[in-house]
Amino acid sequence: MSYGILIVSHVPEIAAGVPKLLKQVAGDVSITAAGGTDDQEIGTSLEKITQAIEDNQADELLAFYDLGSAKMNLEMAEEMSSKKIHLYDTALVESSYVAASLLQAGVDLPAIEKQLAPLKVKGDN
Amino acid sequence: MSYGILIVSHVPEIAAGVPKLLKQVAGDVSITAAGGTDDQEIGTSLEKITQAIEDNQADELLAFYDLGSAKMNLEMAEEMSSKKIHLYDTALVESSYVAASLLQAGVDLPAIEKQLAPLKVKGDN
Amino acid sequence: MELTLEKYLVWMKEFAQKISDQKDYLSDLDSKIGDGDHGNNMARGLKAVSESLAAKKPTDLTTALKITAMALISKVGGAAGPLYGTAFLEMAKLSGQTTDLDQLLVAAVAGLQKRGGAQAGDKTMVDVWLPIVNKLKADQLTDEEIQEAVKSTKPMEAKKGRASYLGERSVGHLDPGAVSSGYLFETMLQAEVGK
Amino acid sequence: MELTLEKYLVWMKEFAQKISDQKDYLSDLDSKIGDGDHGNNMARGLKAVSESLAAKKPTDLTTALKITAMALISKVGGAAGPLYGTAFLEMAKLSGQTTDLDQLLVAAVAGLQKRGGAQAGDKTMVDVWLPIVNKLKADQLTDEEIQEAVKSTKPMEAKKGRASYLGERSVGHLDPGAVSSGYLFETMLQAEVGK
Ligand SMILES: Nc1ncnc2c1ncn2[C@@H]1O[C@H](COP(=O)(O)OP(=O)(O)O)[C@@H](O)[C@H]1O
Ligand SMILES: Nc1ncnc2c1ncn2[C@@H]1O[C@H](COP(=O)(O)OP(=O)(O)O)[C@@H](O)[C@H]1O
Ligand SMILES: [Mg+2]
Ligand SMILES: [Mg+2]
Ligand SMILES: [Mg+2]
Ligand SMILES: [Mg+2]
Repeated sequence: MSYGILIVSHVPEIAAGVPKLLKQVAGDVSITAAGGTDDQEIGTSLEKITQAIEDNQADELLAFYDLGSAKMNLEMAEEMSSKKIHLYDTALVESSYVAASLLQAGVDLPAIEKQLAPLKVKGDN
Repeated sequence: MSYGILIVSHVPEIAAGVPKLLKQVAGDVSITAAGGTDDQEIGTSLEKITQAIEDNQADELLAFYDLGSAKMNLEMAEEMSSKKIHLYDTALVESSYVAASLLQAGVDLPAIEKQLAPLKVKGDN
Repeated sequence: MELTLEKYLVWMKEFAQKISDQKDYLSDLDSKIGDGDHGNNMARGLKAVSESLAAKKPTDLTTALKITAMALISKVGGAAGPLYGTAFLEMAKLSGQTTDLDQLLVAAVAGLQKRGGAQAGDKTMVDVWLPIVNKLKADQLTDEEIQEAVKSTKPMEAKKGRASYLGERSVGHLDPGAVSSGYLFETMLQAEVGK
Repeated sequence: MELTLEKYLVWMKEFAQKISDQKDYLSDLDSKIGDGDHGNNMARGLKAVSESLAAKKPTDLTTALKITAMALISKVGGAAGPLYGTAFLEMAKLSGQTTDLDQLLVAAVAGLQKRGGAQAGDKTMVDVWLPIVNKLKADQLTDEEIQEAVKSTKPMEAKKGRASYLGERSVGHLDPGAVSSGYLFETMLQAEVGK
């Protein structure tokens, strides 16, 4: 079972930038991202998210998002995908960085989730 | 007293993208950002941070960063600047978004800080 | 009260027109307590719905509902996309078994709440959908009831969506998604969908 | 033990050389428990130090220390920049009053700890600086003591910096900033700075 990371942001630049931060510490982890609408405006795109899920080389993904509407689209994409997706309501940049570091170090999912738990900052709105 | 927002990231793209997300909900708030090293590599630059502080039209700044070394450079820049800088150990994207929304709505600093408090995710390492 | 394909297409045409007419107003509302794009989002979405329906010429209600859902999901770009999209998708799914408008809308609102997690009083479109579906079931839906439901969101404090970050500062403004949902049901009455 | 400008320049030259020689090794160490750039960061920083000292030809120690600090702060790009930079800046500040090496290094390590908040045992460069400054004060500093201090970081669990995200996985690796700090003090002995 291989784990990858999925980043979903409202902004194309954020989606492009976060993987760069993560890749530094997790060269062997597959990291894909979706940002902005189909027209590169601020928002999210189900199509882009679906594509980022498919493009990811792992079969089980840890997914991180910025704001609530990204989460809704992520959940729709999840329902349509055969890959298992673990969705976290944690700080986008900080928690995806922690997850990437730990995946690279070969830490297992329960231990990673334990370190992610205190980074929860949303999900109620 | 006017308040602005300062974003410091290790990645140029993140520093470019976060203000776009914030500008959507805070058109009247001055938001500036510094990302990457002087050579546009992953890291932070005291010079870029200092420039972003100066470029900000406000005289008091709420500052957000991604990882610890950005914080150290932010603190150096703060010591060298005449502007008052409030530095938060909160989730970069999510908390700067909340701060921007509230500044735009005219909420005062103590009330903003109350809403930022639960978004603290770092500062101990 | 059966929803026929013919009436449904009239409904969507009128809804798209209304959204297009009110685009700037919806975005203005959204700029007060959100990011100011709800009108643009909805207009983009409904344009896609109209174009997709015109291009694909569905011959049954289920297909028409599914086309609507897909266009909204893929083109709106904001929270309203997955929300309206899920509502229409749930109607599409159920429409194989029944075309009763009440039942379809009950399924729609359940999907909406599942997707967004909003309850009554959270200052979202759910505050229009829930009372309207109830009035419709009681055969008491009027334009006044719709206006009433839309206005009820004004004094509420937002608990979901971008407006929730404003806390008590969200009080005193209409919820933009509630307003666009009001248009959906107004045009439903105009199109005499359930008659 | 007075630090003279002349000896200081020799020291920095040897330190820059050592960092340049060990660049890949330092980055390799950093790739185990960090982002793999410590060697590149330090090499870039020390290159800037050498160039800046060569270009500005400082005629007093304070200026030389300040030039070093500024080059490190602006060119390293990682956590080591503000950390080493602050250390040299504190030395520069104090050097107007005293050029005693012990006292300068005591000020440096205080600055380092203020900047980064690390305590002894947190698996950072502080775990080299603290014991070495103590040994130096006791006039007992040797290459073996330096090696000892560097190696002491191996069994530690990181509490500061990127390595701290790895928790117990950081155990069993040398801290890259401790290793580069070891080079700083080795070359200090080689340059017979305090003699
Ligand atoms: N979790 C939710 N549940 C129900 N409705 C929601 C939720 N989040 C947002 N909404 C609705 O969506 C509307 C905003 O839509 P839109 O502006 O298109 O999305 P965004 O906020 O992503 O820009 C709100 O006015 C509200 O009615
Ligand atoms: N808070 C801190 N206090 C003291 N030293 C630290 C701290 N954070 C990091 N370091 C030191 O910095 C070194 C890493 O430097 P470098 O790789 O240049 O920075 P970065 O981690 O930003 O890439 C670590 O090995 C450690 O010795
Ligand atoms: Mg909006
Ligand atoms: Mg939006
Ligand atoms: Mg590093
Ligand atoms: Mg680095």
